[in-house]
This record gives sequence, structure tokens and C-alpha cells, in this order.
Amino acid sequence: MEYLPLMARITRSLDEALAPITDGCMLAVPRETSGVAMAATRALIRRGVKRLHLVALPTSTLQTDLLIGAGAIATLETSAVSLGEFGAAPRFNAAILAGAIHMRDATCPALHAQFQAAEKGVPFMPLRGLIGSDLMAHRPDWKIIDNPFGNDDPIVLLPALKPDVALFHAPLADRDGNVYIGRERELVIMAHAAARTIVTVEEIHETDLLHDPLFAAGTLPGFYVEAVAVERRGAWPLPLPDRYGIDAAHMSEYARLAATPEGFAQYLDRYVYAKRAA
Amino acid sequence: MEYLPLMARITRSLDEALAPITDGCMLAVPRETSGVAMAATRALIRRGVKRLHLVALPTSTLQTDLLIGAGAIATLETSAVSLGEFGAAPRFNAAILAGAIHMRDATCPALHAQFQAAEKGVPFMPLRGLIGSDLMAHRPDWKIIDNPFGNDDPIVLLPALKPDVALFHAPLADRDGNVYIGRERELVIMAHAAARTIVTVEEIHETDLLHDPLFAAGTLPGFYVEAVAVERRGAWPLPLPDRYGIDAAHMSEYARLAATPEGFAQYLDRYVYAKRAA
Amino acid sequence: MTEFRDEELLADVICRLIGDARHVAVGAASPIPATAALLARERAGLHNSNRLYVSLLGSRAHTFFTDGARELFDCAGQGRIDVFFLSGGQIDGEGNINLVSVGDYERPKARFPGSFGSAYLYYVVPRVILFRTEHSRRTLVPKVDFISAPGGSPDNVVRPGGPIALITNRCLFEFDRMQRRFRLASVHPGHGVEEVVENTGFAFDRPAQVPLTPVPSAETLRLMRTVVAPMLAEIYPQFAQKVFGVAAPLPSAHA
Amino acid sequence: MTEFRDEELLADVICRLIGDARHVAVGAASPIPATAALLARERAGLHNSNRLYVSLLGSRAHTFFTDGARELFDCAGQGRIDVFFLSGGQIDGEGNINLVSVGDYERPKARFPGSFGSAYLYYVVPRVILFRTEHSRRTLVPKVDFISAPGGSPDNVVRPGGPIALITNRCLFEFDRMQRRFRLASVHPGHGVEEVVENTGFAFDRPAQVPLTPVPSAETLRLMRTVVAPMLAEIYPQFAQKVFGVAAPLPSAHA
Repeated sequence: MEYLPLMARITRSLDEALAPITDGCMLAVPRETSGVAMAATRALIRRGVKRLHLVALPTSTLQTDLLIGAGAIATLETSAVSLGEFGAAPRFNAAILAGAIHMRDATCPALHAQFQAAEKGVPFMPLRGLIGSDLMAHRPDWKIIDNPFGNDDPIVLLPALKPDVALFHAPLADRDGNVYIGRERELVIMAHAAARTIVTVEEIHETDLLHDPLFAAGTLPGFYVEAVAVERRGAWPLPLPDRYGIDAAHMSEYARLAATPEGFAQYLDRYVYAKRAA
Repeated sequence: MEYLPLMARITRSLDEALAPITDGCMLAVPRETSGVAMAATRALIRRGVKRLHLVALPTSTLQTDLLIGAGAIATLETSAVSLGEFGAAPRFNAAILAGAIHMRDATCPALHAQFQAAEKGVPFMPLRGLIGSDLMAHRPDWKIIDNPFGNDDPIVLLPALKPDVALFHAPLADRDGNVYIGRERELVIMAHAAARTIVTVEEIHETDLLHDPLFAAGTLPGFYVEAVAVERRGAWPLPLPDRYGIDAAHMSEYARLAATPEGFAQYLDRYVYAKRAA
Repeated sequence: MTEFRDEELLADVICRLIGDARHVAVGAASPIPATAALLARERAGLHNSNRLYVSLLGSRAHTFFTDGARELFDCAGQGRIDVFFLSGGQIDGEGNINLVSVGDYERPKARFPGSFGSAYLYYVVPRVILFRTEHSRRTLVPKVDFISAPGGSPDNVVRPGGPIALITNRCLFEFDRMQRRFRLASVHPGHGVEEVVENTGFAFDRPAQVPLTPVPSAETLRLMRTVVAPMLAEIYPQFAQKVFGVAAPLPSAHA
Repeated sequence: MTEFRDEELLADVICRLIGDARHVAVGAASPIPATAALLARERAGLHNSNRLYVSLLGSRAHTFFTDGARELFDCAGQGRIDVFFLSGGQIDGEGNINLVSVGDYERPKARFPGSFGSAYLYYVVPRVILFRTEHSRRTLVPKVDFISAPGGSPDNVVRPGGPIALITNRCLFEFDRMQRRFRLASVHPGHGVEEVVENTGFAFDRPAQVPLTPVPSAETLRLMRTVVAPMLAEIYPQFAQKVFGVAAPLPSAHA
């Protein structure tokens, strides 16, 4: 895989920024509370993206359920999918029961370790636990070795996970493509592990984020970022840390509509194809 | 090893904060540009600390040379020791030529990987490179295995490094022992890897660092910190990022004096035993 | 005696199980354990004992983590999390938990969200408390269909952690790691031993006399309702509303 | 022809070797490569070509790293550093470098600072430029006493990186990775081929006619002296002062 640090650019349109997310690519996205690019997700569905290998680090909610329901996902790799307090993820559950997607069940720290392996440019990362879990039986890519530093000490090795594209939503980016991610540091690991990183942000910060030490400490350098698009409330209806909370009323409406294929189709018409953003 | 998260406390005196650094313990310290606790180092020498296993992540300058000259070090584990632009590290070189300390030569990314292994609670971390370097011949604790995910693909495994104490200097701490480290994130890994972490700071920040998202993104939580002591210009004569630069005149003076045992003794009298801090 | 809700009783029981830990972490979708952890922190504060750190996954106000989603697991791997909570779509008598699916994994009859961090945290956190509010033969089964994480491991597997108890809407079980077996510790007020036996799909030990679960004190209920409940509203708005009548924050509340 | 200093010539040569890379990283104690990298960035900027990122280890102003000391090495492991620089107390004809000691490792005659990141970066950075301003039989030896990092590796060792050239105060060598051998590429003005042979401890190839190293243009010297030199003063105050007469910043300059 190539890692080409291109000059990060602020794109004129969201669709332009999302161009590298092609049918069949491996796409990495973060957990609900870390900044999910929902406006971008709706744009991808409008564009009709197909056969995605979606990797949610380490879990997912609405974003994954929406993409599954829209038929955009061939393979899903994550540790859990639900709507949190709003109940089960209806399209995820339906797809699993119908065998409509290939599920690669993981566990949170395993996914973190696999991204860290890619970040470090090593082929694998060890992890405790896992042995005796049925997850192992269904993940032939996870291996058990005898710890060379121990004595009869089995330990699991997990292969590096190198997504083609990482996609998330953040509060700020500057003109150099530096992105403020604050405490959501798994976004940094995602960007380091992925060949390309695409970010939507609430707004453009007009001064260099790296110049101010306070901002710099929570900034992903533009060096790792291929494209940035501005999308106000781009995580809606999901929360954006320190900016806005989850839209509980909307989540309840989604849970209700997505319970049936017909209701889900209505949801898509109303909130995705109608380009309604908020 | 026990990891007891004690309630971080602001100590009345530097010596009280340094009490856990006992003779013979494994002490981890950062590189010159990341915040070296030099005031604390002088206090340790005054106290007469002995037989330290010093691990400098990943390199060191004045701090290590001073501790070696003062006879405080039994084992040194790092990737390089010099005075940077001010030339060779005289006491380090003299000790190596005299066989006075046990040297464990490393390479920077290996030390980072070994601390990350401890941070993750795994017994080892893989790393590329190293094969064919004579470092391997002198580090029996570094092993080569055939990558289980490859085919005739030798790769090095490095054991986790768990220091008894991590010691560094930072700009700010609050009353809960939360410490602002900014971009110097290897300090976070050091604290996660070490059983105990002791920090000196320029000043106390009177509001909760975790409450302000901008500060929080660059803050090591007090949960990992055992003791904090306030030492203005506590990194002097070394630099503190975004606060002050290196004292070039003093470094030149040190390089000149430390060139001979007599000169080094004079330096200790003038700048360490005289308790002169700046 | 003061009136209380089932959730309040369970939180009180869990709070006692937490005891004097240094760091209690609570995962996603665990409002009752979150209530118990925050309650334990308040109590520790009141009694001036050692500070209790609480980390609520997904919370902004009630976690000290600043190193991203990875930190919870690294922290546990360092031995720095003393108590964690896990549930299961199915839980069996050996303490195995199933968070994945019912029936054949390839052709499941029902699907649960997934294993979350259980396949790691169950092994490394010294005291894992299992909780399942629905106590039935559907949830407490003889053998889980899928082992997300096993209740025990062979001696050669490094495993400092594991289950210490299972709490349900009917009773409290304690877990014996040597025998890999549950023992009925107490039955909640309004429930009986026979009822527990009838509704439990696995065999378990029990004393001749099964004690009644102590009810929460007025002081405990006051702490829960006045101090803890408002904290919960941040990440469990629905729960805080339903159980404690605390208004959920508006979406703009974080802004 | 404009007067220039040796350091300026070497920086100009290194700048050409850098070519149109995307990311050039410079380690500690490397003022001349730092000059070359900053010069290359300025040139790229002038010619509106693809942006060149430069990372100077230890600099605050001239690096984009925000993830701590680890990031440089992880970045290289990701294949995101195109050019890096290494030196050696000893360098031999196979491109092996010694940053550790002279004589027996257990009883050294002389000690160098240590291997720094060489035992990793030499393997993973595609284009490593070796530089050693002292060109003598003491530094350029038949066989190094200690291999901090080897010039080449067996075919089964994953190694995308390695040396492409060696620049000294006398000449420029290019490195042939297949043959693991240096070839004399050019001799600097004021120096001769025989002088190079006399002062080199290892055998190397050379063409019948060895070209003269081109001298820096007036424009290049202007860029170095007016734009680059002030940047260097941040981390190489002594060097900036000595070579370019730029005043070193006071300790308070960072405050």
C-alpha cells in the first residue's frame, strides 16, 4: 500500500472530498462519541457507494446501521453495533439474520491494537485475553503463539489493519489541513494507520493550529490529511464532543422507522435523499 | 509489579516528592527537549542516590552525564548520550571507557516500543529494522522470530519495559495532580508504563485542567501521578518547550568543567551541592 | 421503610460489591452500574477514605481519560482498573457470557450488538461484576451459544481477572473461580428462592438459609436521587428520566 | 563567482540529492542536512511544486509532529518519510555505520554517543543520505568496529530503506545497493581524486573522469543566508552563528 502525503486541501464540496471513498474500499470510522461524519455518510449513500469493507473503531451506532440499510456494506468489522440507549440496531440485526453482510466480530482492544500495528508499521500486535473466546474460532487471521519471553504462555497476535481511507468529523481545521481532534486521539491513530484521511469539520480556524501550543497538543497535522470539507453540524444527529449532544428525538424516530424496511426507506427519503442536513 | 493509583498530591518539598526514587530502582527520564527534571536531578545527587538503572527515553544529555559523574548510575539504558551542540558527554564517555557503568545500548524506536508494550500490558512489541545491527548481539533480551503472518520473514520482538518510577518536568499541574504535558506525549507513555510517576512543574494551575477541553487534550490525568513538586525553572539549564530555551552559556561551562574529574567536582560544588537552582 | 425502585436496590447492592476499589470503570449501556459507581464515589468522598476514581465510558464529565478510546483498555492492561461490569444476552453457570448471537453463529436466530471489550476486560480486570436485569431461563442458560468471553481459563493462560458476582432483578449470585460455579448469596425483597430456581437455566450452589438482600438506606437513596441522578443524565438521559425523574439535557447541553 | 563556505557547498549538494521528496526528516546534531532540507523546502515553495514537508528533530517551529518523540519513527514505519540523514564515527565501504565505539565493544578505545534511531531508520527510510564532514582514514574505514546499522540486509529481511549517497568535506559518493559499494560521483572544488583515495579507508568505484561538484548559485546562497539561516538559529545557534553570522536566540527566546 502507498502512503502518499499529499498537500491537504480544503475542498469546495463534500462530494469532492469523498471521491477517494470508492466502491469496495476499506473505510475506517470512529465510535459514536468521537466525531462521526454523518453528513458525509449521507452523501456517500446518495452517491450510491457499494461493497464497503467498513471498520468501526471500536464500535458503531447509527452510521453503520444506516450504511447497512442502504446496501453500502459488504463486510463489517467491529466490536458492537447498537443504537445505545435507543435500543438495537435494526438494519444491522436484519442483515446479520439474513446473512446479507459478512461480519467480522472483534473486541474493542483488538481493533485498537490492529490500528496501532499499522501506525507502527509492524505486521502484528500482541494482546492478552481472547484465548477461549469463540471470537478466535471465527477469526483465522488472529493467531496464538507461545510467548517467546515466557514459559508455556500462549498469547494472541493480531494482524495490522491498514484502511484505504479514514473518515471522521471534527470541530476545526485550518488552511493547511491541520485538524483539531482534542482528546479523541484514536482519530490520530486512525489517520496514521490509513492510507488516506478525509475529514469534515464544523468550521475553518483562520490561524495555524500548530502555531498555538494549546491547540497544537490536540491537532492532527495536515500532513496526514488528504481532504477537508466544511459541514456545520456534520455529526448530526450524533454528538460532537464539547460542541453538541445527541439528538435524542431524532434517534428515537430513527429507531422507530428503521424497525421495518418500509420505515427505513421513508427515513432515507426524508433525511438522506432529501439532502436535509439538520 | 503493582500499579497503585494513589491520590496524586502536591508535596511540600521536592525531596518529599522524590522519596520513591530509591537506590537501585529503575528510573525513566525523557529526552532533553521534552522536559527534563534537572532541579530534581540535582536534589537526587545531593541525597546521594545510588545504583540507579536509568532509562532515558530515547536519548539524554546533561541529566545522564551529571548522574554518571556523581556516581549515581549502575546501569544505563538509552540510544545516545551527548551534550548535543555542546559536544560529547564527558562523564558518560569516561565511565564507558573505564567500564564503570553497565551500558545497555538501544535505538530510539526500540525504547519507544518497549514502553508502549508496558503501556498496553503486553509482554513484547515487534519492530522492523535491527536485524544485522551489532546492537542485537549485545541485547540477549531482544529476540528474533519468524513473523507468523509472513513467510521466511524474520522480525525482532522487544520486551516490555516497566520502570519503577518515571520522572519529568512540565509547565503546569492542578490541585488534583493533573499535569499539562502538551505535545510531549512520550511523557504520557512513560507514566502509563511506570509503576509510579513523579513530576516537577513550573507552577500550579488553580483550575481543573481536565475541565477546560483545550488544556485537557494535553493533560496527563492525576490518576497516573503520585507526586507533584513545584520547581520554577525546574528544567534549567535545559529547555522547557514553549517556556524557555537551553542556557547555552551554562552548557558550555559544563562541557568545559566536566572534561576533567576535578572540573566536574567543581561543577557539583558550585551548581549542585550549593543548591544553586538558577 | 422508604419506598425504592428495583434499579435503586440493584445499584445499592453493586455499590457494596465495589467496596473500597481505587478505580471503577463502567462500559457503554450500563446505567445501573454507572449509578452504583458514582454512588460508591460519593460514599468514599463522604467517609474521607482513599479517593475512588470512576470512569464512565462515553461520559465527558465523569472520566479522566485524555488519550482516546484506547486508554480504557491500556489502563486495564496495566492493572489499573479494579472493577468493571459486563452483561450478556446469555450467561451460563460457568460464567461464560454471550454478547454475539443465539443459535449457530453462521445462521443466528437472534443477534446481540457484539462482544464490546469483554473478550479482553473479562481476563484482565480483577473484579468483574456481571449484571442482567432480566433473570429468566432465556438469559441464564445451561450453556451459552457463543462464548464472547469465558468465565475461566486454563492455568497456563495469563488471567488476573474474572467474574466475582452476578446480579439480576431477582437475586445476587457470588462466583467461585476455583469451582467455576455460582452460589446464591441473597434474594431481593419480594422474590423467593424457588422463583430463582425456576427462572435459572443453570445449576448453582445455595446455603440452607438464603439471606434477603438488604434494602438501600434512606441516606443511600438520598445520595442516589439528589447527587448521582443529575450526573447520570449526561449519558443516560432516558434512564435518569425514567428512574429518577431527572430531565434529560437538551442536545445543546454539551455545546 | 560568489564566495561560499564549505558548509554551504555541502548543503547545496544535499539539497540536490533530496530532489522532489514529499517529507524530509532530519535527526539530532545535523545542522548541514537541516540547512539542506530547509533550503529544499524554500526551493519547492518557489517553484510551486508539490509541498515539501520538513521535520527537524528537536525543533519547535520546523516540525509538524504533535504525537511525541515516537511519531518520527512511526511515521517512517508507515512509509511516510522519504529522506533521512545519518552519520557515523566510522563508515565502511559496505555502507555500515558505527555510532557506538572504536575497538572492542566491551573495552572500547573511544566511545561515540550511541546509535540514536539508526538501527531502525536506515532500514525503513527509502533514501538515507550519509554525511560525514571529516573525510579521513579514521572515519572512512575498511570495516567498522561496531555495526550500529548495516548498509544492506539479506533478501529475506524486510528493508524498503537504505543509503543512496555519502557526502564528505572532500567529495560525493553514490551508493550501489546491489553491489553494496560506493562510487565516487564528484569531487568538491579545491579537492582532487588522489586526495580522496589517500584519505579513504575503503575501496570504491570511480569513473575515468570524475566531475567537479557544482558550486551553489548566487540565488541558492541568498536563500540559505537570508531565509534558511535565521530558521537554523532556533536549534543550531552555534552553527548559525559560526557559518552564517546569525545571532543565537537568548534562552528566553522560546518563552
